[in-house]
Amino acid sequence: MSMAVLILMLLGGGLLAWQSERIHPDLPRWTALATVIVALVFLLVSLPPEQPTLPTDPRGTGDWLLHLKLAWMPRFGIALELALDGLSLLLLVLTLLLGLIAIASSWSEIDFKPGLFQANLLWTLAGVCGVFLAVDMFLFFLFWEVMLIPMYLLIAIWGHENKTYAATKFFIFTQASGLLMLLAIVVLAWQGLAASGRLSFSYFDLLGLTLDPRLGWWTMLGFFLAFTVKLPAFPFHTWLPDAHTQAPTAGSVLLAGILLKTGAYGLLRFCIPLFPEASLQFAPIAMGLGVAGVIYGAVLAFAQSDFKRLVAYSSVSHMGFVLLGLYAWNQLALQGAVMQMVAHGISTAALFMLAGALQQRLHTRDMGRMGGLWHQAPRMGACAMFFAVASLGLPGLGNFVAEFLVLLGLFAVQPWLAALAALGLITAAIYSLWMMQQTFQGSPDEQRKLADFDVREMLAMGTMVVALVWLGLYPQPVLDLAQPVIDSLQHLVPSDNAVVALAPGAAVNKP
Amino acid sequence: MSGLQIPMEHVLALAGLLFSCGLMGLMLRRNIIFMLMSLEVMLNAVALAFVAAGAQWGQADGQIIFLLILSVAAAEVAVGLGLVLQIQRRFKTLDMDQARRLRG
Amino acid sequence: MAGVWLIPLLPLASALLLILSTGKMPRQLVALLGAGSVGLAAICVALLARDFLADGEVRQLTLWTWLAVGEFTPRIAFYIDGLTVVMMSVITGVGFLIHLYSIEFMWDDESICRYFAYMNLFVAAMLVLVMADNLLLLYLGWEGVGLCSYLLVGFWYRDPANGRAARKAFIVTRVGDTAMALGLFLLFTELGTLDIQPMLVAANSHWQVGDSLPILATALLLGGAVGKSAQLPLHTWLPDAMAGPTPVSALIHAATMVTAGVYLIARTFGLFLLAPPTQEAVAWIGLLTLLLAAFAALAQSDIKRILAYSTISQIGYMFLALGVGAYASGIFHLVTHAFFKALLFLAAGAVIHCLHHEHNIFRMGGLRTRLPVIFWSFLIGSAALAALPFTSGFYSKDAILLSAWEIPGIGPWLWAGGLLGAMLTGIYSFRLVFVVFFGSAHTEPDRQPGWKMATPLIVLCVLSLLGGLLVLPLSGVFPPAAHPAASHAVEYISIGTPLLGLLLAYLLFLGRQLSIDTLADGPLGRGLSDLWLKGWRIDQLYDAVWVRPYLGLSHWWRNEPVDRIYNALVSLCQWAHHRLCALQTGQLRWYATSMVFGLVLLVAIMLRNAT
Amino acid sequence: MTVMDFQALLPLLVLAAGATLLMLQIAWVRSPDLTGALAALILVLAALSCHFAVAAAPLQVTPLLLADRYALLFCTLFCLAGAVTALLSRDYVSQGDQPEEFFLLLVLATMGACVLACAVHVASLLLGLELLSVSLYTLIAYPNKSILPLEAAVKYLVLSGAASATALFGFALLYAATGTLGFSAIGQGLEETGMGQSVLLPAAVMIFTGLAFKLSVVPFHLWTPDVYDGAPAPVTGFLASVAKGAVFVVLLRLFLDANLFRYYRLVEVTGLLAIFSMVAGNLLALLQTNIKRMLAYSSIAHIGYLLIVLMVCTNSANQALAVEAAIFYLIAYTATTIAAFGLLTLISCDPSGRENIQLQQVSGLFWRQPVLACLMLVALLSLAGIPLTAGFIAKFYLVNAAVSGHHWILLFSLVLGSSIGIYYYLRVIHYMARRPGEHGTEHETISNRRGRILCGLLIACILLPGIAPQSLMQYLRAILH
Repeated sequence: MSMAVLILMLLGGGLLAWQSERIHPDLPRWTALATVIVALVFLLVSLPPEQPTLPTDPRGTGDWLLHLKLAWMPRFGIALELALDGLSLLLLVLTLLLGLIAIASSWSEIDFKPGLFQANLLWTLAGVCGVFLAVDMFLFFLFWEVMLIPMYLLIAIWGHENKTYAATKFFIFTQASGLLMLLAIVVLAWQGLAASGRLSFSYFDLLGLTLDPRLGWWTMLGFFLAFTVKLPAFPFHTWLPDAHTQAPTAGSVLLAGILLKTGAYGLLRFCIPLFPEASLQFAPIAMGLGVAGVIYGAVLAFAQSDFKRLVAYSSVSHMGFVLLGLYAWNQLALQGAVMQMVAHGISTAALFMLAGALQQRLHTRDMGRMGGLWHQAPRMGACAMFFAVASLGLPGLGNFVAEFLVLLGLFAVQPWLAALAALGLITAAIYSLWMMQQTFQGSPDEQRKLADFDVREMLAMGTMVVALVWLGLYPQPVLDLAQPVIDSLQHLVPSDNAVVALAPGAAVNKP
Repeated sequence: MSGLQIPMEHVLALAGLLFSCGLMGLMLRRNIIFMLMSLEVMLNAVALAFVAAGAQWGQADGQIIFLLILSVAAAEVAVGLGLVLQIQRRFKTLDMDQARRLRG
Repeated sequence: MAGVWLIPLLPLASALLLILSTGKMPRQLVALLGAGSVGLAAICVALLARDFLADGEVRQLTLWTWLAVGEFTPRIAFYIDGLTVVMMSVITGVGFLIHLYSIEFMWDDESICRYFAYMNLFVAAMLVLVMADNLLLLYLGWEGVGLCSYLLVGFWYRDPANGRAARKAFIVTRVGDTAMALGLFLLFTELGTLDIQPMLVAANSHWQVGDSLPILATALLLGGAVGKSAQLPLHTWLPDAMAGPTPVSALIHAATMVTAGVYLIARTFGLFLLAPPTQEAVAWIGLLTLLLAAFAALAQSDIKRILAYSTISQIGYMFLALGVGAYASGIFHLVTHAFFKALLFLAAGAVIHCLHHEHNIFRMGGLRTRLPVIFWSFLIGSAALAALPFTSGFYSKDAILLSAWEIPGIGPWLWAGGLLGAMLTGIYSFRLVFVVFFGSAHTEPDRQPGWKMATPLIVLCVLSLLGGLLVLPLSGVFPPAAHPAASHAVEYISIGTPLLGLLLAYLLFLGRQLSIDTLADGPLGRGLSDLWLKGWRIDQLYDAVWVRPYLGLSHWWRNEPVDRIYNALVSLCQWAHHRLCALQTGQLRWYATSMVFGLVLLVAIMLRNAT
Repeated sequence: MTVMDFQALLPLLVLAAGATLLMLQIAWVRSPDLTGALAALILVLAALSCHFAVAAAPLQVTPLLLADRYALLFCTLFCLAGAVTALLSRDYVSQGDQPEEFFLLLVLATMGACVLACAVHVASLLLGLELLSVSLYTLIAYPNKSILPLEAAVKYLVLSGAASATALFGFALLYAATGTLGFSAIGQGLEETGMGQSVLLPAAVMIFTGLAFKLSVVPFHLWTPDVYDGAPAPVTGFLASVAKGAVFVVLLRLFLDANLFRYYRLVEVTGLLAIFSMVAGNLLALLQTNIKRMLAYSSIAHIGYLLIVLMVCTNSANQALAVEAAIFYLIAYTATTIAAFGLLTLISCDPSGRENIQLQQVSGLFWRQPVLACLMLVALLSLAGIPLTAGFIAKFYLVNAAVSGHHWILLFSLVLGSSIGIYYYLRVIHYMARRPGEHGTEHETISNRRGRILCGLLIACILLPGIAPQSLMQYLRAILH
């Protein structure tokens, strides 16, 4: 029940924030802040002390900490079914934390209808939480679509100069792919009907269906497309740079921090477990896309002159690693992928917050008109430097652990792909340092006035710095949380296949 | 039944012919009055077809439908003529090609 | 000794403090923290070394398990044996001297706080690198020093050129690092662990000498080493890296960081023993590098660039040593080189400092009397660099050459190359001395080095002179090298060559018996000197082969080729929209006609199916 | 005629009596308020009477009419829609002179729709269709201030007259072939007389053409935007929802009773036209700046989606689901359309911009008329088929039906169409979300309370089936089994 309460809490908080605007223009952000904090605390206290393993399905999708099922549309076997396991918990916490960051980053940015803005922010969070919790396919799709609308409004109303184009592109990309997923979901459900004689959209009923290969392949593609558009993977990424660039700071933070993760989550939770065989056949292509994304994103990031755009393309590159990790499909790589979701969420959110702060102060995102900012804003510069090196994968920070695990796992399966993907480490260094050069280094413009980070911003930044260092030096808690899901994934395929037992002398000689 | 029997097919063919004439009129005439008239022709062609079919099966239904169609046609034309008056008053013409405010 | 973890922690902590203070700290405190922390670390190391020399047993310390995924369980753990102790002593000892020196050198700089933060961070990272007990932790230190080098080279960020040099340093080494990472992947996938000692054991049990896998693995590791240690083909970053403050060059680009590659190979020599081809490649790379760099050093006019090339060349000697299996002598040369190269750089720094940032040696001259302290330290440094007899450099370099001679087959060639290098070293090092300190003065020094500068110089002088007498506790680490039993002829030749170099330098640059100008004026001379000045034009080569293509590619992709597809779809839709809207003429007759057309169309379809 | 018969036909009787009553009332005293209220009351009563009629259903009253729960459900729907239209158009028409007859005609039109819903015989079909159309002509032409309605009315009259004639000719041919006029009898007749195909071919095509025209299926859609555009907004809503709904109901009934699904070619053609309509409709609406025309085109697309049902019905195993889907879709679509046009009525109250609403006029609506804008937002999202709205559940129904029948091509064109469709719905939303003063023109809109409340109710009707559709679903299943 507490899961439903969590979502309702966020929705209600949104309404509250919206209306509180009538009382005082500052009230909404405080309301929003309070709501998210309360939600976070509530989530953490409502966790059961020990992990009860629910009887879920023969192939064991791991241990579910919480599970809720209320009848909704029996006619289609649709229920309000929510469940929480380590992975969802991880992502929920990330979501709420980044929610806080987003609110902090837009603290003084929004003067037009702050109430509605915060409301949309919270509603987006609610939608994302729903996505991470829903285990009824219909419900999942519902959240998947619904979270877009407040996000769309965030971009379309509070965005920058070219918001219409960006918002529409974002919405249509995700919507079109979403429709394909709906199709796939229904097809899957009807397969279930054929198999079990009972129409049901519950994840647990659909898990472990034996589909006829061709149909399974196409259905899998439906899911894959929806998720990779959101991820985003090459070549479906083109909505992302525009959306990120045009969105208000908080919007970019949410987009990059958590909305992209819903794609990865979908692949991990649904696409692969529901269609193990098809996914296995598809793995090479998926990994190819991943590598393409890694390199393409990095090269384009280097080519950009717009700060936010650069960061956006770096996301494309980083999410490529997630795709690689998921389809390399062994423990190391999968853990790496999960790790990457979290670490990238934090680092990119921080960079977008920085970009937002710069834009708010300098009224431009064009790095050509920056330079030498370190002189005026050393604190900003230090943060920028930290997150730049984080995103280029400096050991000791979260992103490194993630990328290293992914590549290590991938190397056991596809050494040559791993070698290609490792180029991403170099290209990442190129664009990150180039970004630092153009913004904070170089000769400063002396008569430029630039306010350095204030306490609030430093607080937000500090949190993320600490988080990244923690992830980099002691990631074990995160890994343990994700472990059950990953174990279950590995049971899905005959172990002589892509899944490589990392015993000495196992793989490489395999093509 | 005495007298010469007209095979139904012929009547239907005639009806079809009339119907097509009506259609042609609709497609070719620009004057709204003539359009309404060709509409009438079409409806009557239909009515004729029904009558012929009814006769073929020796049922009254055909004639009944015939009556219905007549009344309907009357109603249509009544409204139509009402509109024609309005058009004449507003457009100062009955050429429907002039009435093309709504388009695109 | 459980307090080992203190050693890296001290500088790290002070670095964090300095960063968090965000430049609000008084200079005195900054200096105290910055130098003091390293000093303390040095003391700890000294204690550690004393204990170690006493019992000579390997010390291991595990702090916590970094991460545990399946069988992949790297730990944050330290492994301390003779090699580590030697490295730690060099890092903290020389490091401390350089920090002390920096206090005076950087005193007037506005962001001295940032400077010391970076320096401390660097020392910490370097310590982690040498103390790590598994390759992943080593990689952490490895990248850490890379980052610090980037930060310090670009320390004066206002000048874009510095930024460029810094980026070059980081990215070029990153290339090597990536190769190294791949090496780690391979090693783990094959051997199932990254802990160095167990890994070496496993390697010996899994692989035979000359297997392809160890060759591949060591080649990848070598890639990393080559990058960090500025050997061919990844050496191009080091000369530019002189853009940083001089003490930085002394610490990072001479004494410690650049020797990381040497350390890596020495640390994993067990693998290299399994891969003779790589081993040989190491030797050849070393030889080639030391010759090319030495030639390049001949033509430079920037005092720091000369020293930079000499560094490359000296590390070439170390690689040569590793290649010929004389690990101990390689490390020995590393130590002595740390002493005299630090000395040289500090002295050079002092010169620059006193000549208000003059770099060009031909605008110096006659400083012998004006800056005596510096002159003497420079002289001693150069002597050691040129390996004149009874200086520290002499012992180490001699040992290397002898063991090169020992190698059957290629040995003599390596030895000859080394000798040539030695002679060149003599020439360029004393060219430097003669041009800068003798002859007529061009620039007047405006100040004298204070005690904070002088003390390190003097200490280092002593070390450079007597360093040769040190006995490093490496016996337990490396297999005992066969005692070189070369003929005396070889001995004498290798003693004599540097002197020859010195003589030539004297004739060319001081005695003016045969003028350098006449040599350089010939077409060949001009061509060569130009070629060497530009470091064999390898930068241009890379520029053409890598940089420009990458720039071109990124420019070509700049505005999203993929989007073209989607835009095409959009315009297709718009086209269709306009076509369809064209039908909406608003003409009643046309509408009726269209209805008839529709009717006909349907009939047509039906008929098509009917037949 | 027994009491049962009367009970079964109660809604029709109520409507007929009500119409008469209205005439008398108008003759007695002219008062738009009174007439409007009375009309609404009558329509609501008729809707309620369906509830009693259900008790007697299913019952075949004379060969012409069949009052089963399927028919009565739609009677309820149509009557309610009519009532809402009456309330919406209340102060809209009262600006012209002699507004009272408007309501009378509305009641008659609704009655026509109800007759269609009950029709199982050519005669009743003819009567219902004409009753509906003829009153619609006048409704469209009613505002006598501007000339656009007039043009629209004439176009609609001529074309729909021709369409009816075409359909009837087709029936005449069937009659000639089979000698019967009842739907199911026709079906049997066709089966018995082996000469099915040769006559059926032209006959079916003509019937289908006639009805497809009224449904504005591509390629018989050209009239739609003009008429929608010209007609007064409330009437447009009525036209788009009730008129089309009624025709589709009778079409479906015809296909089911006469079991025309046996003739695969016919069904195939239907599928083809469905695809045409889905794609072309959405493409036509793509860059439309006039909201009424945009909605007209989108209605074409929606009919395209609806036609999928006919395809699915071919497999008798899925027929139940398909019909269920169709009913749900019609209900959702009617509610949404009426709401959308009702909102347009409220938004475009200024006389100048009434007859055609440009996107410019809704610019910044969120900040001028938050409530209206939010309602409009919901309506548009429902049309676009976004979750939590009736439109989505309806689409979900369709997808299920189509998947059950493995109609992949139709499904993909559905996805394609909807993806294109999103663009123009978003466009309106975006205009509404424009910040004040961001892009020039501002239209200050008056708004009346009654209209708002009404639209609020409609939105509730959109959201409720979207969020908790179960009860409705169960009711539909109950009807069909």
